[in-house]
Amino acid sequence: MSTEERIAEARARLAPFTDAVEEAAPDRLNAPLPVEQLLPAAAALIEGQWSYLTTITGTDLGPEAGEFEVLYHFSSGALVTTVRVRIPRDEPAVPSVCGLIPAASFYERELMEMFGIVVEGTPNPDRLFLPDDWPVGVYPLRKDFDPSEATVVIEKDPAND
Amino acid sequence: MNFFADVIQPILALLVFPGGLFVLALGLVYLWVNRKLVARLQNRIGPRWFQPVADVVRLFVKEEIIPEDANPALFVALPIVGLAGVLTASLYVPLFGMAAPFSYPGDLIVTVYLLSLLTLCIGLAGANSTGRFSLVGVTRTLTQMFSYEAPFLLALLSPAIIAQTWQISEIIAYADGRWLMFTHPISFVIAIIALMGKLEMPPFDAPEAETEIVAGAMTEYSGRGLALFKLGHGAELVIGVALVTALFMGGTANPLIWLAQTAVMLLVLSLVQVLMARLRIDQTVGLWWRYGSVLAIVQIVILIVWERIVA
Amino acid sequence: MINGNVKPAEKFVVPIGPQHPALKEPGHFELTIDGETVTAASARLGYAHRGIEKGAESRSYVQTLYMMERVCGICSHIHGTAFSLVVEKLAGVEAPPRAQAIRVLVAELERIHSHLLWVGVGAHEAGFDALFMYSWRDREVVMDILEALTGNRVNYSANVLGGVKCDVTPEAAETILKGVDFLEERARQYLEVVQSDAMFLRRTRGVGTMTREEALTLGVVGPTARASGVTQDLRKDAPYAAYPDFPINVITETAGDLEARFIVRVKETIESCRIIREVLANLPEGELTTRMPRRVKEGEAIVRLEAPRGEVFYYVQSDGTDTAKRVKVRTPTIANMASVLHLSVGHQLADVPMILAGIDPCFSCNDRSVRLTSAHGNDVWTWEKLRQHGIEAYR
Amino acid sequence: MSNAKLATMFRDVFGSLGKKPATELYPFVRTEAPAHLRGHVVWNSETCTGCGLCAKDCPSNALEMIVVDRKAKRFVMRYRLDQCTFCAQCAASCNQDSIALSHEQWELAALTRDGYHFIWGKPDDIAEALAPKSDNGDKPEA
Repeated sequence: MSTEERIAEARARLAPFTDAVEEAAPDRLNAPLPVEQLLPAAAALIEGQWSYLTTITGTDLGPEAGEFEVLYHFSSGALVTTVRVRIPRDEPAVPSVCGLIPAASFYERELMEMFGIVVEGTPNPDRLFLPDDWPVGVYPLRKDFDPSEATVVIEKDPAND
Repeated sequence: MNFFADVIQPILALLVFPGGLFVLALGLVYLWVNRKLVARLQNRIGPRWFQPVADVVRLFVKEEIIPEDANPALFVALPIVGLAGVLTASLYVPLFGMAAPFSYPGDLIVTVYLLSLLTLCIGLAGANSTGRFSLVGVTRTLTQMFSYEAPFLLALLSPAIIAQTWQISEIIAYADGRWLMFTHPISFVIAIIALMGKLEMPPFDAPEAETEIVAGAMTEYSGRGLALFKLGHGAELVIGVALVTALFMGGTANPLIWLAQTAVMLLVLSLVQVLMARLRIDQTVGLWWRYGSVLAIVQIVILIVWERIVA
Repeated sequence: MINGNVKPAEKFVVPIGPQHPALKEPGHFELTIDGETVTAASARLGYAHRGIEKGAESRSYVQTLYMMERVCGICSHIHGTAFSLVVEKLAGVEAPPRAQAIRVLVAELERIHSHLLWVGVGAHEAGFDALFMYSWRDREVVMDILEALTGNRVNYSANVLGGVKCDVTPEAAETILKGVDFLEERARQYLEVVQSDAMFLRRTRGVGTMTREEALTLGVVGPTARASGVTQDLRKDAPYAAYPDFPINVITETAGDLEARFIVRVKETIESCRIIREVLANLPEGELTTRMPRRVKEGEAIVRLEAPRGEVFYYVQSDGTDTAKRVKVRTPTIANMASVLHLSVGHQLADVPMILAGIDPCFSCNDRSVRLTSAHGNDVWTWEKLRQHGIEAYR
Repeated sequence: MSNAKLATMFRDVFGSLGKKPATELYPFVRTEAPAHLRGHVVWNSETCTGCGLCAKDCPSNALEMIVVDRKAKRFVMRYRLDQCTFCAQCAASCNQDSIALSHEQWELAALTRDGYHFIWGKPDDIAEALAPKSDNGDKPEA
């Protein structure tokens, strides 16, 4: 399947959800979607294992814009189809795609701890990368992250000695 | 009563030569030879001659850390008991081409079980120290012991049957100049391989597989205890090699020939060690019970039939 | 934690890591075992998390390049190349053909290095130290080649934005070819060993088997996927740098067990040798670098590369300055990690290190904060204090 | 296991018995470093124009260019070896080829950081550059 055919296929698969699919680069499609349509769109893209979820990128559009954008990159051959979901900054939540794609668990855990985005229904909401004693409510990849908030507390745990 | 012959000599034999210090020193030398050979076979340079000695000295100097949940008395006593067992075993085995200082009917069985005492002590020590890795190591150590012990004994049984005695000195007297390794090839091979199991050398090092369970039963041991276990291991190596050499490679010889024989034996052990990947514990058990024991019994049956026909 | 009292009724949990002889890098796995059989597994990463993605938001593109090279110690070149390519894409600049060919050359040498290293690690986990020692001895040859070519044994730093730093002289090509001949001969010998050594096969054949279906569901990448019969190699699917000119043969196996993973990696080593010869024979003439603007125009770009371990994914957003707005790195290990947890269950404890090693994990890739431990009880370090401490320490 | 053989590495292993070990005896036997090795930074003050690109691009802030007087070509270079990552970006950034990385000076390990802080330039330039607040109007560049 050539990349052109893949682009046509991806457009066809996403047609029920949006007609705003744009070609950002010869091998890249952007599909901005409302958050409710994330799951059905993801299901359509991976149906028959046509593509796989490469990763989930969280981006902070900044406190002024008041939004996060979560990018779900689906790869199929050379083509990357990015499903872009915008969510409000004051109540950031996306549904978990783990029901469809079990391997997404690590990406969702990363998204949760780095941006403080609530991933509803993810099987394991524990921290993945950040230390256990990282302060609650401090999300390092947010644009307004203040390093001084992240005091590092080293507790002496008798059970660990 | 000759004071020297009856009192001083046994004490010397027990503490200095051929038991005691001599066995410990020889054990360290053999450990080094083994390590060096393995290194050279892997195209590495290997440790310098004093490395095992330096290791043991360093361990003796180090602080010994006793785990909170372990019974301290047992923790300290087990390495001593294990080492004592091995040193006692050394009194019944001809070392350095000389006759063993002590001998009585049935000493072969006692020697084999004294050698197992060290393994048992390591097992108990691991169980006592209650670490996760130790506990997994213990189950493996003991499982492995139950698997190689029978074939090892069966392999040693064939010279015993042919010589019609359980006394090491008498078997050797029979084996003198006969080189039983050619007439009992299966037993010889099984004895060598079982010895590797006893010494927990690769491919039978699952009980202390560092990539899985760190150091197995000895994980929690640091200072003196570990040094004693190391010394015991070295002594076990010497005694095991000496026993198999004496039984299968033409009985006692002069010290130089004995050294050459054991060196060849070490080379063989090292070669096998290098060429093999580690077996999982279930594979080890399967190997011994499925093939080892059966083959050893086949050898004995052949021997008995042969005896009957020849006789 | 290790010395907990274990009651018979309790679940027996064996912790592996963060410090464990099986893992040369820090990661924490908890294996619940029943006898010798693993019944559950969980992972905790982040012990080597360095906040590289955040760090990239406060450094210039040029500086970030070198930070990206340090995402991974073994495949440093692929990360450098990925970042160079993605920034070049953003800036609308293309590196000259000779530079692209040299990027491929170094990448393939790096692949040989990585795969030989992995064969050694995998063999060591199986207690087969002879294979470990010999493959690492031979790895020295490729490291020497890389050192002579790029100037360092690990962080090659062959890339600059818009090209490469190092050139291949005819004499250097000669040395490389000689080394590659030796390496290919050795790789064929190792192929023989991993395919036929009876003792080693007992530890690899039928262990950690992953079917093609499972591989696709778990989203594994790279040699791990190819060993399960997934024909997926970005060098062929989405050729980058000079790969359009130097096509590769995708190597797949169907068994999906550890043996297949060994075979795929060793065969890829041999394939890399072929590509290196081809690149050296057809090295385009010309410049090594092209002019690269310091400020990169606004936009976003994605680059996907085939690292020795699998697919590397780079996403960069720029806002028109000389600093990236957002850099996202997805390394192959994190894509493969889920498969380890999945495959471990039901296997023997002894097989877990091998299954873990089977994906060629790289924890520093995986974790991309600073922690200072103090022996004196509770201790609070603010980031400011920590920064101050760093400044003091390096004055 | 139809094709399985025992001891497939026998030839390698047994052959090594008579071979010299592959181990390098490094501190006793030194091999020459390749010509492209990236070691200690070497700065040529004669050709330097003081543009400061090297310091700007340095990913680890190991270089600092202090311009005492640009017209008179009075520059002072501060180099922190302990921060240097030997990436050679400074050499790549330099338009005058005034910076190179030595392939002779690479055995740089030491027990203290004392010898790791270099200030290069003419003695009076250095004195002026390091004096608190130069009064000739030129601001030292970071």
